[in-house]
Amino acid sequence: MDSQNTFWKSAVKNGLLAGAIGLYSTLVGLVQAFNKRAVIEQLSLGHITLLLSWGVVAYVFLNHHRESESKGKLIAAGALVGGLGAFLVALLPMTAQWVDYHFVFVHAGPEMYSLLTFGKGPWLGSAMLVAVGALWGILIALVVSLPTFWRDSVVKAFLITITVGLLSDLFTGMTIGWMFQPFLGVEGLNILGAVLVFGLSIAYDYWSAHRKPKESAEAVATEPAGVTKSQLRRMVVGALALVVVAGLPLLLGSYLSHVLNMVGLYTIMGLGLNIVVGYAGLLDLGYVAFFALGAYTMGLLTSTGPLGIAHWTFWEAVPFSILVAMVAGILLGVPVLRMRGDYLAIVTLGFGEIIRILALSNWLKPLIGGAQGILLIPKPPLFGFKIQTPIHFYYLILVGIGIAAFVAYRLRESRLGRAWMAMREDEDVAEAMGIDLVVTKLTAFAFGASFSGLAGAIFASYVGSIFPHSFNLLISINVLSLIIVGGVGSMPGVFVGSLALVGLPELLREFAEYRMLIYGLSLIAMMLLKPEGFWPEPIRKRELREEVGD
Amino acid sequence: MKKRWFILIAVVLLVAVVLAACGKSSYKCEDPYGCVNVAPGQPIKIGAALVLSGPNESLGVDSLGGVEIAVDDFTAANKDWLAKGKHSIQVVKEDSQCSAEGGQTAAQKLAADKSIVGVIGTNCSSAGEPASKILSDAHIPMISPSNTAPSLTAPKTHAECYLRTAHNDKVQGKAVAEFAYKVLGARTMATIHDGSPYAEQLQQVACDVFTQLGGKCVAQEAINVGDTDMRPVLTKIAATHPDVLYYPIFIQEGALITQQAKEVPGLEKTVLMGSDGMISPDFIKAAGKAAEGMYLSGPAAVNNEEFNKKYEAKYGQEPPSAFHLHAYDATMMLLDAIKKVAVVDKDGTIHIPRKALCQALFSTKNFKGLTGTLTCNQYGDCADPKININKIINGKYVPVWPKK
Amino acid sequence: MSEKIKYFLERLSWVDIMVWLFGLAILVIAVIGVIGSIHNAYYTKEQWMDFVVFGISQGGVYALIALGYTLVYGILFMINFAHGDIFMAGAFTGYFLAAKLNQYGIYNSHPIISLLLIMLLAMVTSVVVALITERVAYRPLRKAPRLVPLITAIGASFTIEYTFRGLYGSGVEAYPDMKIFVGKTSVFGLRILKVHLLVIILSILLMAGLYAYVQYTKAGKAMRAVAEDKDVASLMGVDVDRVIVNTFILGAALAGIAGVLYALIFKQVHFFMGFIPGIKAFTAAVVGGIGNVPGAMLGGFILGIFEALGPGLILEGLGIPASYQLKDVIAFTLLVLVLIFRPTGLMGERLSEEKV
Amino acid sequence: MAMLELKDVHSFYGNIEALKGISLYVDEGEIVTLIGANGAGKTTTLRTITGLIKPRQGTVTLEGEDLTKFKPHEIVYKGVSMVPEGRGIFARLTVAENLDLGAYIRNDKEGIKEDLERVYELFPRLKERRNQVAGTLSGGEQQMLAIGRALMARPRLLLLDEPSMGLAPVLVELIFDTIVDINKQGTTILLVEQNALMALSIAHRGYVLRTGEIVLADSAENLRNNEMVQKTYLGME
Repeated sequence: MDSQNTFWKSAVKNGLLAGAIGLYSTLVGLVQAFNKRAVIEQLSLGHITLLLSWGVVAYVFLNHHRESESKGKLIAAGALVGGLGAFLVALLPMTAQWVDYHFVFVHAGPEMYSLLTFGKGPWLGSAMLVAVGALWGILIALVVSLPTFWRDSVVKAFLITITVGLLSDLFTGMTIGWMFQPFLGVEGLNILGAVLVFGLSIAYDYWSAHRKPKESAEAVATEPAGVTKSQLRRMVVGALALVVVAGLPLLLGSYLSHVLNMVGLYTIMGLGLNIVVGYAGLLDLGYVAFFALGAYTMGLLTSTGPLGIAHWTFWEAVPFSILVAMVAGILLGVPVLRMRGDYLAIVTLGFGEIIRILALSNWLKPLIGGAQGILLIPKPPLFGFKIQTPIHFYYLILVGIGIAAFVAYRLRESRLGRAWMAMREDEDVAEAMGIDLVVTKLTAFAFGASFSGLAGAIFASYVGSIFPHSFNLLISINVLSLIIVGGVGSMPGVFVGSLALVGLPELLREFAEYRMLIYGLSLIAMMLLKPEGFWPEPIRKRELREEVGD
Repeated sequence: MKKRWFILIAVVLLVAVVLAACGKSSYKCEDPYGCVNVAPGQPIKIGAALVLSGPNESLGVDSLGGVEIAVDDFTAANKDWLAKGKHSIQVVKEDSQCSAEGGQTAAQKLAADKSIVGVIGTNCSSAGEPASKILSDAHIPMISPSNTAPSLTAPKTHAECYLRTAHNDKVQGKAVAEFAYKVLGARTMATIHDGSPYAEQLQQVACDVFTQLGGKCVAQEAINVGDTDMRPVLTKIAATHPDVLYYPIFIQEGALITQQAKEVPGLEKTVLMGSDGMISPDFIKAAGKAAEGMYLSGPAAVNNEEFNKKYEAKYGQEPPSAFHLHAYDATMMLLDAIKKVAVVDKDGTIHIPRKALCQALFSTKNFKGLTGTLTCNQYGDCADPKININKIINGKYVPVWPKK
Repeated sequence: MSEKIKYFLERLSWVDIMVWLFGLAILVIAVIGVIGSIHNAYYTKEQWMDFVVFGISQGGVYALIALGYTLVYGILFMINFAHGDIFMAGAFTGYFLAAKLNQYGIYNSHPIISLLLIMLLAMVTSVVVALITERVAYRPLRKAPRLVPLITAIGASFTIEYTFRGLYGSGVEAYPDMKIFVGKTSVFGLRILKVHLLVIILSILLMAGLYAYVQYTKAGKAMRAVAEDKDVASLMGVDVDRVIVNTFILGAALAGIAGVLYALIFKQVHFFMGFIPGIKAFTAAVVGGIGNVPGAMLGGFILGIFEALGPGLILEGLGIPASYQLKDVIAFTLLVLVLIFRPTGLMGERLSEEKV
Repeated sequence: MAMLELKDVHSFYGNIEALKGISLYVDEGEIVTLIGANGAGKTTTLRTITGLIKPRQGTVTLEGEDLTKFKPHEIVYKGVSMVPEGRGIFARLTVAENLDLGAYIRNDKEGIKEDLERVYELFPRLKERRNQVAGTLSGGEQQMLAIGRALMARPRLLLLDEPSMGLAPVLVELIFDTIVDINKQGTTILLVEQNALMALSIAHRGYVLRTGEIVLADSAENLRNNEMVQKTYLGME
């Protein structure tokens, strides 16, 4: 009896939680704003947001009690959680005639109320909303009580369908966009497309679940010959990957190539900051300073406008961009030699801001343009050909990443790299071991800065004009976040992190006002789910597991 | 198992090809830049590349309201034209931020969508620089409601199909200087800008013209966006006893300067002037009584009560910044031009030739907009050249110059 | 005595010399600037005093926010990046009550009660936001490496900002004027705005109260014990989670009050208002020695005064135009300078160094 | 019923199994000592009892009540106090504040005052330095403070982790005398020591730990005479 009571009590609690999340997304305006965006024809993202906010809570709760409670009770509890969640949201339109929510909450207005009540007035509409919530809860209970394989597969397929629907407008921009056309509605997927994606996802799950035993048996049977086979397979996969990487922009078209370029530039910066933070353990929040210096050096040396001082080409100016950033890295490194941890963080943050403000200042305006920035920065020439479109730049940036990754890899494996890591673990011990902390720190700053300078130089030439506003704190924060999300110290992690933190927000660009909200929430979610990062360094991973698992 | 997989893909591809082959129409596009064909039931898509996140987002939210309300108004006024092919007008929002790379990304994304007919944006000139080039390369016209940097419409540097309904800083700065010198009889002027290209340029032009007229710019100061305590900088300016203090910045910092100027000794006799960045009910609210008697330059009917009502009804708040009317006009201009050049098929398909659209926009003449009468020149400046100076009297913007 | 000097010289490495030379160079430039400014005699003595008063009142707000940073840092060794936004949450929410009170005329007929009510609402809001943040974004990661909560804190900062943007809109809202605080008054012959006086007095009182709480009450002692060693503190029977939550509550409540004070001085609130004061307050906390309560107060006031006084006093003497644009450069240079000569801040103890 | 009883306790540091099934008991009024080399799991045992580490398997009971479901600070309320290894005093707090914190769980002002006097009596040095920051005390004084602080909770069971570590022999004797005193006043004591000779000289019973397992359990007297113990832990050849 006691456990019965706690079950229902916690069902009510979860219902309230579902309602709170639903209310939150409604009042913040997500539901209303997303309502304009269809994911699957007729089904707007607004609906989905509301359903998801109840559904996630209901799913987690029901799944927790899946083994211990009967199916009937699960269904009843699902209806309770969903219905209660919906009821809380429905309170809004029901009480709106007496309470002026709009005085405080901008989105609370007739439009929202009618949206929530399907335009059927506060009472009937609210009842309908509660019914929808309850039905949805029952549906989730049914899914939860499916056999494990089907439950996971259905949930996965559902999420994949929504994601594909969400990103469907990207397909139209691709070079091969016409292929997808029949499955797309005016916005989002059409019914055919949705069913197809859902079905394909389940089919794939089914296929891969039933393939596994066969394959492992095969592997055991052909052990001796399998070595060469797997080697061959690896080579084929490698070659394929190369072809895909080289051909990607042609396939994706200019916008997605542009997104990849931004990811690429952040990858270069991430590889650099990884040296400072990941290898040497120096927390740097002002990394944007070197990016700015690289870009401004490029701008000043190559611009054909009035501020240009040398009218060089991109190729002549790149080494100088890197050099300037490197020297700045050393200069800014000197005063912070004695600082540690968070003191270092705030001081470097200050350096970043100082550089930005100086770039903006009236004082230096005659030299570097002040608020008006530097315009008319030419694109890089290449044997009479001009690197111009995002697709061209893709290859330039790819080369940049290649060089940066190579240098970063060699550095990590070098004596210097080991000195950095020793310093990261314990400065005092490292010093006692005979490591010259000054040289070690300054080289870390210098190398880290030079990567950023390279990225800045390419950026200036790519965008064609630079303004001080481009070099704000957010870039430093973003680069730092991406190396941590990827896994501190891990080189593939940098790329994964850039994809997650630069690529995804780009794809969310159409959510405009809510982009940063989603970004913030996913930053928290990613860290909660994977505190060690998405692609951690093997050693780190073990350490972290231990610390967290304690 | 694998075979089944291939069959599935093959079927999908086949369906795709068949479906793609359908729906050819009889219209033959002869425009050198190609046409946008809007099939029946499909919406006419226009892009809105505005700053929708970050510290400057109120600018973008404000303009977006102008765009969407214009679309509503246009749709209501052109029901029949749209009804034939069951068309609607869809606004594709992109966040162009207030930076060059943001403008570039938004423009790339819009340019990649071949069904986009035209773009309203960007807000910040820094975003406008790359965006105007990219969109023009894609033959998509772009009309900005709030880019004011002269370089965007300068003979050598303008993009092919870029226009704007905002005032070129050169026009507005000159008007401010002339008003201050000739009407107010000021001989010394101090300026403050907030580091935005807009304000920096505007105060520079005003100072230059004021000096040419025979006055003297006694101080050119600057603050940062987000600053709150303006008293130190005002104290410094007070030491020069300027006749006029001109700060063409935005609501937040502008309101702070207005209020705190009253508290700093030495500025009692100084006339305060601003520009359209501060023409907004929010500014009056934020600056309160201190704003009384202040002069603000801007286009003719910059504070449109009727529009504000529509905005409030649609978004639950008043327009948060000052360029919604420019955005409204830009959108109306674009939609009008679209309607002008579009060819409607028998089945209701709308064909919009791109080059013709661009030309139609550049030939806009005496367009009656909310910001005045718009006529575009060959470089894309469309704003009504008449700048009004408004005085704040009893919390209202009252035009005082030029006298009618 | 000579022993000491000898020991000192032995310890002195060329790194220190290099770093100090760097600091000295900045100092020399600053001194040249000061001499230049004084030589110019651009400002009157009264104006100089005005600068100081402006700085102190701004510094008072910084200090109140900085206390929240310092408290949380002292206990979790974590930079609570979202603290500036917690400050915003209180101030922004308080606005609605202020507007309602003003609408019914209570605002000016019972100003003190109104102010208390607004502050109460602001505190409650800030505290609720801080508690949710702690529960969702920080507590599950208490044992994760330090960079991880830093990132969730950044995420929380964005989330709070844009949540309130969604709830309350993106416009600027203006606190109504409270008539009794309009205008100037004179204290010890100094002319000072009444609002400034209120802010200065209130912030000093609050800080003194906080200091007494941390120093002399049982809960305060428990807080300090947790700051030093969580395990041992729990062996004394201290509920560590409870203390951490209390710390967040305390810091957030102060931030809420700071938000209302800020709104009283500057009148306007909007969703992005917490970002810059947040960073400044963090700087102030570090200048004073992060983790140290009196240090945060000192840091706040010093930073405020330098921002107000610095551009006129130092940069103008160097002939730099539009000097106020560069006041953040002064703020951060001050930070660097302080940390060069005192790597753990003005009042930071050597002991805390090993923890950093 | 034994006062404290551990049954088949397995505890982990991350993935390293530090205790591999420990069972022991302490009766009321006893001094029991755990001896063993570095890394044998002595400290882990104490941390498991106080709840700082949760065992993955096994039970810890105090007078029949399972302790493993409680948080560390709740266990203190059950009457268990610990003097942690390396003393664990709050270096930035004054001596008096440290002692106050020892009595954190108590609310009887009179009783606290009494106990404070008792601690000052036991360690007059602490009284002299009561307003001094604890970080400035010498090693011996810090150990006194740590013991005094634990006593302020009026524990029924006192856990001591290496009280003699790093102390001069004179001080070690003083500390051990004090431990005996405390025990005589009615506090049960579980003592972890590397200095096996000293520990076995005051304890009633003892356990010998090696790499996470108990290899010997006997009266102190017998352990002192055990050949293996003599060889390994008492340094007698």
